[in-house]
Amino acid sequence: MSNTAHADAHGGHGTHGLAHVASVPSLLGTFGLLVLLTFVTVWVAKHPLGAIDIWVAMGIATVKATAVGLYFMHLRHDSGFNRLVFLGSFLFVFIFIGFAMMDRGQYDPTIQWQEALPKFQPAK
Amino acid sequence: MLNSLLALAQQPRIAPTEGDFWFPPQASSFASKIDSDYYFIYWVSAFFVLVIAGVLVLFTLKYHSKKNPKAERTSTHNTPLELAWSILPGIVLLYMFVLGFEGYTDLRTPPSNAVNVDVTAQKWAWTFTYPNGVVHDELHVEKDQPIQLTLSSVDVLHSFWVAAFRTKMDAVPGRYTKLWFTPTMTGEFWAQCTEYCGTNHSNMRAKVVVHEPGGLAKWLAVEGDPHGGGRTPAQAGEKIYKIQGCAACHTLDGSKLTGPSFKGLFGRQEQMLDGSTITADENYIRESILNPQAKIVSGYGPVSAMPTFQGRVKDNDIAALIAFLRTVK
Amino acid sequence: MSSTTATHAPPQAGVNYLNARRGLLSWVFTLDHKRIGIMYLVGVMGAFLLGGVFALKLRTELLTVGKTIMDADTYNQAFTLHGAVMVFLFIIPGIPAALGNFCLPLMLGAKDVAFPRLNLMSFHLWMFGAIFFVIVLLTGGLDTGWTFYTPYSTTTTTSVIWAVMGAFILGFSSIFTGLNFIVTIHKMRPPGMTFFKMPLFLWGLYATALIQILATPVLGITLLLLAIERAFKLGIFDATLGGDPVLFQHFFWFYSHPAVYIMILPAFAVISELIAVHSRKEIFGYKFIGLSSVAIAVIGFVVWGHHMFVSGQSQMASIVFSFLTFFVAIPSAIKVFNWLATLYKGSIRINTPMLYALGFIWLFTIGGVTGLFLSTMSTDVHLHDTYFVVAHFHYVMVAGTLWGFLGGLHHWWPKITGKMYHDGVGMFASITAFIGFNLTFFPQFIMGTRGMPRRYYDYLEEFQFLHVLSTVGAYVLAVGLFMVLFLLIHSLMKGKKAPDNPWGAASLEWQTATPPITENFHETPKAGNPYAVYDFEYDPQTGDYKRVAFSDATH
Amino acid sequence: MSSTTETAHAPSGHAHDAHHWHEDPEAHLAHHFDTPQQQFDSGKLGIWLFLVTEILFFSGLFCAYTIYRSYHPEVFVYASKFLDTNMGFINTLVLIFSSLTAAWAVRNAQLNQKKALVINIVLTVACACAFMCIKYVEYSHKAHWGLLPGDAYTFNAPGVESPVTQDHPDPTVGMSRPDNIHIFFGIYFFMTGLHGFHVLAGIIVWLWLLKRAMKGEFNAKYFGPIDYAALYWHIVDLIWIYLFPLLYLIH
Repeated sequence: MSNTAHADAHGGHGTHGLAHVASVPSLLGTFGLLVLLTFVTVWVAKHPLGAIDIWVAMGIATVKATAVGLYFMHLRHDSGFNRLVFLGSFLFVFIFIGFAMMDRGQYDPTIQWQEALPKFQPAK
Repeated sequence: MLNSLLALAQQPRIAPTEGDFWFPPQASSFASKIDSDYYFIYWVSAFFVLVIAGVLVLFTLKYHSKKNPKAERTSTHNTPLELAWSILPGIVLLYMFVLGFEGYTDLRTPPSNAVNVDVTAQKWAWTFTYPNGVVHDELHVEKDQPIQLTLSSVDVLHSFWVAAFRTKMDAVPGRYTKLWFTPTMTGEFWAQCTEYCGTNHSNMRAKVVVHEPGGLAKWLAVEGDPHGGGRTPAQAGEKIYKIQGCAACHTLDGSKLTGPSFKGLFGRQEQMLDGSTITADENYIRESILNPQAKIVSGYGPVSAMPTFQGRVKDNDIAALIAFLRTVK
Repeated sequence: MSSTTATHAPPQAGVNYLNARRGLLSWVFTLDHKRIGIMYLVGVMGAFLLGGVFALKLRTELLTVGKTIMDADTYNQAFTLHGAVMVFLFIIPGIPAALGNFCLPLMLGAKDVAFPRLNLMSFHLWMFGAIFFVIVLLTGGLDTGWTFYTPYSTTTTTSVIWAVMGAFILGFSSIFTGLNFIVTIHKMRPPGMTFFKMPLFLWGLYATALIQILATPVLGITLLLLAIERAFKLGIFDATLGGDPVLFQHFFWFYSHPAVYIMILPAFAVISELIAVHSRKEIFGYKFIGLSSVAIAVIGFVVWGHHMFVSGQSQMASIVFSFLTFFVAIPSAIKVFNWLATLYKGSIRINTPMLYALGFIWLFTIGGVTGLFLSTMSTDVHLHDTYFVVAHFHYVMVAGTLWGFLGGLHHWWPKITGKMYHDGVGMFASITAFIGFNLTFFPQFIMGTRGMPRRYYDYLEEFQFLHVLSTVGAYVLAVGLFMVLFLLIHSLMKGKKAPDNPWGAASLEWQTATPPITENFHETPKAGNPYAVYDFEYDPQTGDYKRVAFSDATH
Repeated sequence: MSSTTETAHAPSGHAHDAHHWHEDPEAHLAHHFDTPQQQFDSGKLGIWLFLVTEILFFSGLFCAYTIYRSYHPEVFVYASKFLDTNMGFINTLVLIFSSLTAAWAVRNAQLNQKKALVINIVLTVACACAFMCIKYVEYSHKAHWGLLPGDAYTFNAPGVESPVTQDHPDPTVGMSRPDNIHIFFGIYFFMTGLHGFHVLAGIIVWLWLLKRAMKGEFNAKYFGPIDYAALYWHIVDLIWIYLFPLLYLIH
């Protein structure tokens, strides 16, 4: 664990400021990329590719997310620990969704049984 | 209060069951395996607990500040020792996992020749539907005949647990869950609900009776069919009153439980929640059984806590219940 | 990097954070972490008292078969409120918010936590959440169990939504405490104090804060889903509308299992401090104890399924969860073995904090090993939702976190209040509570294996004798804990003046005045080895320990 | 998730401990920090940790979405036909543009460009309000059709006049109607509703910062609150970047 308590150890440091100053080209460039990818997402949605659709859509969204993260949120010029915090949170999200999905097979076949039972409509 | 405590002290220490100190009797095929798993972990745990307690007492006496005023500066880390007391317990733990894994796969794979009994759990009563369609509030099985229970619940979560058989499974609304066992001891055991389900969660018990081989058919013939065995409709109605779990909410002695009491109900003028009064005749009873929300007696919740019995009681059962209610004065 | 704040006036003698400013507002709107810690301490002990009252009502009811003092519904509310008040109001905020808030900045030689106003807001959210639970008490109580399992919690008529909103708000109080601690530990350590040179109490709080940040939000969304499911019949957890009740259990336990590590890790951390200081030894295996806290925190996230072996969870998921659960036992074992190694060849002082620490090590071991029965799948099917589980988690929560809390409270009491307490009475109370605790909960292991289910208002005749033992034990435990309360109140009023370093500890909180000044230190102290207790000699006249040497960390 | 939390832990402690200002009044240095760099880094780590809690908070909904989509894929395919992809698309562009102006505002604050900072904040708030208006239109459209969660779902239920008209053809022509459609709308309204709530919270934060920016409080030595509010805003945008394809583009 680096002792970043007081040292200005951030690479690519701006002039005398506390943190990196995003350049206009990088801002506009990122914005352009995001708009372009949004068009791509909608275009892909219009031409369904079957099962891998969900992964393509998630892939594009992740590219957009990393663009926002790196340039708009200065993760490119930020201390390693902040990047670790951001990426670490996704690890726990995947643990949560992954293990919950692992149990999913148990549920489906018997839900139709519940349809047969009359619904308990509380007196309206 | 004091004398009741003293009376308790004279009672036999622990009610005598054939089980040993820790367990009820081993009344199912996998009970002995589970108990042996328990004892393996028990002795490993006892070893660690006693060693740690011993070391604590030994160090406290030996290095007490009076006897040892100046602490010695021993080494402050020893990686091989740390690895030793991580990996060795780790191996013992993995062996425990393997024991658990074997037991669990056995617990959760019913044999092909298992007889299936459907179990419906509702707020505070179990009802068992036997293969020949008989519905009863007791589970009757035969010795050495594997039984598979298909559990489902009509309202909230419940859990079916027979301590003597060492097996347990939740009854979840909206899905079937399965549970199996092979009884190896004749006699009567309690099946208890172990998933909190409300007011009478602690009384939601079902009797499990293990017959000698062949005894089940005899019982089904006599007891199974409430209308059979020479019983009058009123007597059949009384049996259905117990089997279908009506007793859990409606008493016969006039006292109010979750539902109104049946004492003197038949033919009486009943005051409804919406102010109207009706006579408690056959149609009212039939409608209240099949659609409890239709007419709710005043003094009871806006939404009736009674589940519908549509599809769970046949017409002759309703006729028998009505005959029985006539006799309840 | 000397302090640059030379402008403010040198504090007069005798002025400390307690008497620096007077009046209620100086407390309710204070930004001083020490005052916030004390307010939390009073708050959580009040919540513990309330939870304890419900516990005594429970045990009294279970004295005899059938109705003893209350009917089934009142019993169901009593055990629910006992669980909910103890979990959400006492044991989760307990050590981190009360002792942690007080000690963390002091141990770092800092003036305060990183975000003082966020720290105050965290306390106000705790009060606001507590008010919700009071409203629950007044508007019909709660009878769903502290676990709020659906579909019972979405169909019962008790005031579930008030309780759920209360827990939702308390979740944010916990998140902000955790957030504050992580930033303070990362950004405000004194010069020379690397991560491996700070006291182990901070490692424990750091690991706890990690869980608070990562797990509590999921509790927030779960409770929000439950409240909206109950209010507008969303259909996510309601089987009749196509939902899945078992999914709620996944959502709930994803938070609640890491939450049990939020409860125990601070207690581990306190015990590491007590064992080292009161045996006059440097801690053994510093790195292993510190990293085992973080290991428990991380592994704690992948094991929640062992609460659901019999709930209809798929076999594959159960097998994976059982396998992973065993890995949590190893770091806990490492800690216990390292504590024993620390005691080796030490000069063990038997006083109240040490008695709690020694009691903790033995009883927590029993609590820990009984967890093995519950992670082994074959025995868990029999033992799940029985009194065996009740005994297991009380051994790790009461004998674990409460013993750690009381040990830490007695250890830092002189520094917090500037007063000593009567050690003999303290030890007597600890032993009484020890006996009462074991008498209450050991019989419950036996009841559990014999077939006594959990949350039962009435029970079979054969468990009568064991329930009587348990109830008697509960009253003895209550007597012991009330003795602690009276001892501490007496110490507040008539306790002797406490020296600056009564135990001869080397960590920074003992190197400043007792009770400390509002700014904690006149200038930021230099951090050496926090466990160099051998640098301090006892001075019989003043009863204080004076520093005779300064040694840097050896590892 | 009240909005005050973001501002509360941007430690611009200047008012009450004024006597602690030492040689650098510009840096708004709180008494318990030693250097502006330490104050800024602490605030940055604090907001990052807060954003982790936001991600975990939304992960609950993404988990519910994943599980129910795997249980009832036909429900999701059928119900997502009712969502207006164009409005969703415009909303995405609006939010991305507001993300740009927010990032630019941080740059302006760092370079002491007060006028540009105010303009960018105003643009961000304007886009956020536009986003909420489009969302309001979408919600009212669905409410009109009866496509609501839980019991409120009355789309072509018996007795409710069918909204299918000449200019509103039924998009699901040729598809059989699966059971429990309301589950999709339960998840849809919860996800987009909670996201909308966070947009509202962001608007309040930005308005508060606008007031302070107009007083010229922010400069190269003190721009923490702007940076942290922008980070929060980017996470809200990031969540929408995932929500848009998951809810609107299903087939």
